[in-house]
Amino acid sequence: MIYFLCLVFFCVGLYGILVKRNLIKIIIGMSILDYSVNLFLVLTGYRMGGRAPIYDKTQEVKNMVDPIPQALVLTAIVIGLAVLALMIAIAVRLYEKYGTYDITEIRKLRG
Amino acid sequence: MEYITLTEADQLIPLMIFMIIGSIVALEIKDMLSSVIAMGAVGVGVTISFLILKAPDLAITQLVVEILCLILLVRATIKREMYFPRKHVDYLRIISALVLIFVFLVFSYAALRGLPQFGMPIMKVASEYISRGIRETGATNMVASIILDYRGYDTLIEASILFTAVLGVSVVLRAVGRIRNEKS
Amino acid sequence: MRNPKKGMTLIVKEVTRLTVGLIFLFGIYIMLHGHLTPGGGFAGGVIIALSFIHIVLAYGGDFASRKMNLQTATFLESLGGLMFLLLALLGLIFTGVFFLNLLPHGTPFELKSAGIIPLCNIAICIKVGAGLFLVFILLTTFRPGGDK
Amino acid sequence: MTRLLPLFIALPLGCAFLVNLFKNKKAADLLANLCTFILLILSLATIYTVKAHGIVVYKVGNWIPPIGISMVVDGLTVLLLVTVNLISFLSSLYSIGYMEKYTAKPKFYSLFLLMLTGMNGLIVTGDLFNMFVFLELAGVASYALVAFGTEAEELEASFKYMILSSLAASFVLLGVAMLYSYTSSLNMADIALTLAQKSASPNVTVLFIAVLFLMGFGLKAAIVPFHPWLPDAHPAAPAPISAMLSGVLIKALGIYAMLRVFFCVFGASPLFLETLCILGILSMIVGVLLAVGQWDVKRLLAYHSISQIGYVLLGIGLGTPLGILGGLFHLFNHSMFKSLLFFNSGSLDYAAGTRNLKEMGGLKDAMPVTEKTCLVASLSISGIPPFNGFWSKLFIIVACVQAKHPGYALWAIIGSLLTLSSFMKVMRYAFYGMPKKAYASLKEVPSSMQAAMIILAIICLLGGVLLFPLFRSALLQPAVDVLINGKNYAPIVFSKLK
Repeated sequence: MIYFLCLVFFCVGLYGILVKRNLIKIIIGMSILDYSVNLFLVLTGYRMGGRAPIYDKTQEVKNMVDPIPQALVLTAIVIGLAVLALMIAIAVRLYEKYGTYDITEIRKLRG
Repeated sequence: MEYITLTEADQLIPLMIFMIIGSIVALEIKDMLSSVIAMGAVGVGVTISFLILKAPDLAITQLVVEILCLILLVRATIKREMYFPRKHVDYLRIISALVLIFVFLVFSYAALRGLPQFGMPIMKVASEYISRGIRETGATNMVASIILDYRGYDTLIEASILFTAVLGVSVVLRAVGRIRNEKS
Repeated sequence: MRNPKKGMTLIVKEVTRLTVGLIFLFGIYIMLHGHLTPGGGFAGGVIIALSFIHIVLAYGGDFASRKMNLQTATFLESLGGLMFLLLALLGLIFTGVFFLNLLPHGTPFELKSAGIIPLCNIAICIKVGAGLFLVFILLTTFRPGGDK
Repeated sequence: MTRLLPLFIALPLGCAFLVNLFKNKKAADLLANLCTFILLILSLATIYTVKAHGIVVYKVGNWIPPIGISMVVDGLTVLLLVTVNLISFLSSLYSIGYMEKYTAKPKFYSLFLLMLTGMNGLIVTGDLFNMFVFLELAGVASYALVAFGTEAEELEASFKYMILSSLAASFVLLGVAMLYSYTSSLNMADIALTLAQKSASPNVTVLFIAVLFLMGFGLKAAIVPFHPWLPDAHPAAPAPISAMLSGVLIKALGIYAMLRVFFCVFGASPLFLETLCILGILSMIVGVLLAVGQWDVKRLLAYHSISQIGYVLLGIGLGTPLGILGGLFHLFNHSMFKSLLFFNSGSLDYAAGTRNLKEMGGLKDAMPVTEKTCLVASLSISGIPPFNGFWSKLFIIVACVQAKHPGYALWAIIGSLLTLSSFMKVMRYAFYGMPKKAYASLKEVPSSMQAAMIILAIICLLGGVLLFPLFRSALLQPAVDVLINGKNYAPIVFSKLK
C-alpha cells in the first residue's frame, strides 16, 4: 500500500513532465520524480521497529534498518541536485534568448 | 496510562497523501512563486518521512539540499515575466499522458505484490555490513562506512557529477560562446 | 557593510552577521563528525555553501565576490576533487588496490578513527561547498548578454 | 594489467580536474590528447589480457563483490572499450583544430574527459547501482556539451535531451530500487544467481522491472518510440561531440547497458529477443524515412544514427551466433563511419560556415581530403562491398534468412537502399555540381582534423579484416560468446573470485 502511494507520487511527477509547458514546472516535475524514487528506495530498506544505522556507545543496538538504500539515496540526492542546477542554468539562459519560459513559444526545432 | 502507538505505516500514509496533494498543487497553481514554495513543502514532507524511516543522514542532507534548490528556483523565477496567454489546451496530450500513467499504475500494482512486504527487507548483504562494519572500517555511522568505504567508488563518481554540473553551469552561462570571424 | 544601499535592510544584515559564523561552524562540525553521527561531507559542504549564500543574499553580490571570487572557488573545487581522487589512488599506488582504506582504523567512537573516511569527508566538503557557491554566484551575477 | 584497470576511470577523471585549472590552450590540447592516447593503448592491452586470462574481475577496495563493487572485464567489455577509446582519441585530436572556433577550450576538454570517464566506467563496472551513477556522469557531461555553443537552438536541444534523459535515468533508478528490494543485492552476478533461484518462469514483478530497464535504456539509445531527442541533440553539439554522441555514447549508455542487464542478469528470454527485433526494424525504417527529407547535413546524419542502431538491434535480437556477430560488428563499424561522417560535416561547417546542403556545392576541389573520406564513409554506411559496413550488413541479412525471418531481411535491404539514396544526395549537393562563387577561396581544414578523418577512413576501408580468424578470435568472437552464454556470466564471475 505504501509502495503504491509512492508510485502514485512518482506518476504525479511524470504527469508534470509530460503535460506542462512551463520550463520551471517541468523542472519541478523532475524533482518530484527524484523525491519519489528516493523515498521508494528508503521505504524498501525500512524494518519494522528498526533503529537508525548508527552505533551507540551506551547501549547495544539491534534491529537496525537497512543502511544500503540510505547510502544509495544519499548519492541519488546529490545527482538530483546536480541535474537540477544544470537545468535551471539552461532554463535561465533560454529565458534570456526568448524572453519566456513557455515551451510552446520556444520551438525553433521540430521534433 | 496508555499511549496509543502509531505504527510507521500509520504515520507515513497521511504524510504521503499530503505530499501527493502538495505536488499536484505545485504543478497546477498559476503563480510561480507559490508553486516553488509548494514544492518546498513537499521537500520538507520528504525530510520528515526520512526521519520516520530512521534515516537521519538523509534527513539532514535532504533539508539542506531543499533549501538550496528553493533558493536557486526562486532566483530563476523572480523578476521574470510569467504571463502565459490562455491558448487552447492540448487535450490529446493530457489524455495520452493520463492513459500512460494509468497503465503504469495498474501494472505496477501487480508488480509490487511480488516484492517483500513493507518493513521486512531481506537484508542479505546489509546484515553483513551491520555485523562486520564497525570492525572493518572503524566508523560507527554505518551509512558513512558504506558511502565512503565499501562503496566509496560510487561517491567519487557522485562528487564528479556535481563537479560536471558546476562546470556545465559555468559553460552554459558564459557570455560569448563562439569566436566569429566576420570575413564574408 | 560599506555600502548601505546594497542588499537587504539593516536588521537582516545585523542578524546575518551574528548567525553566519554559527552556520559555518555547524557545517564544519557536521563534516568532521560524519563518520560518528548523521551528516557527513556532503551535508557539511552544502551548509558551508549556504552560509556564504546567506551573506550574498543579505549584503548583495558585490560584497561576497570581493571576499571569495570565482577563481578561488573554481580552484578549490578542482582541488577538492583531486584530493578525493588522490585518497582513492593512494591505495592503488601503495598496495595495488583501488580505494583501499589503508590508514589505521583507530578506536571507534573517537574523532580520529575510521582511516580515510574523515579525510574523504573533508575533500568532499571543500568540493561541494565551493561548487555550489559557484553555481549560486554564477546564476546571481548572470546578466542577459544583450541579443534577444 | 589487472592492477591498471582502475586507470580507465582514474586517469580521465584526474585529467579532467587538472585541465579545468589550465589557462593555456596548448597545454590543455596536449594533456587531453595524451590522456586519450594512453587510454587507447590501455584498451588495446586489455584484448591480450582477456585472451590470456579469460574474464578478469577486479575488487575495488579489496571487498568481495556482493559487499563491495567489482569491475568485470570480459569479451563484450573489451569490444566496447576499444571502440569508445579509439573514437575518443580521434575526437580529441579533431578538437584541437575544430574547437578553436569556440571559447573556453579547457572547459570543453574537461567535460569531454568526464563524459569519457562515464562511458569507460559504465562499460567496466559489474555493479548495478554503479552503472546508474556512471550513466548519470556521462549524461550530465553530454547535456553540458550539447549546450556548449550557447546558441538558442543548442540550449533548447540540450533542455529537451536533458528532460528525456533524466526521465530515463529515473526509470533505471526505480528499476534498481525494485530489483534491490526483490533480491537484496546490487552486484549483477549476484542478482543473476538470485533471480535464477527464485523462479524459472518470469513473474510480473521481474517483468515490470525489465520493462522499466527497457524504457530507461531505450530512451538513452534512442530506439524509435523513444527517439525524439536525438535529432535535436546530436546536430546541436560541436562536431567532435556529435561524433562521440552518435558514435559511442548511445551505444555505451543504451545498447551496451541493455545487453549487459538483459543477457547477463535477467537471461535473454525469447520474448525479449522478439521485442528487440521489432524495435530494431521499426528504428531502421522510421529513422531512414525521416532522414531522406532532411537538408541539414548533421540532422540527416542524426536520423541515420537511429536507423543504424536498428540494424544493431535486429542482428542481436535474432539471437543466433551469426546474427549477434553481425550486430556487434555493425556496432563497431557504425561507430567508425558515423564518427567519420560527423567529422566531415564538421569540416564542411568549419570551412563553408553552413550545414545546409542547398547552400553548398562544388567543394570537391577546395577540400579534397574531406571529399575522399566522406565518399568512403558514405559508401561504407550504405553497405557497398569492400568497406566494413557491407560485411556487417551482409552478416545480419544472412542471419535473418538463416533464422527463417526473410521478411526481416527484406526490410534490412530496403533500409540499406534508402540509406544509399540519401547519401548520394549528400555527395551530390556538397561536393559535386557547380562550384559556387562564395566558396572560391575555401581552404582545407587544419591538419589535426585531416589526420583524424584519414585514420577513420583507413579503418573503414580495412574494417573487413577484423573478420579474419586471427583478429576475429581476439576481438569479436569473445564478445559474441558473452552474449550467447549470458547465463554463464554469474558462475564465471564467482569462480574468478575464489
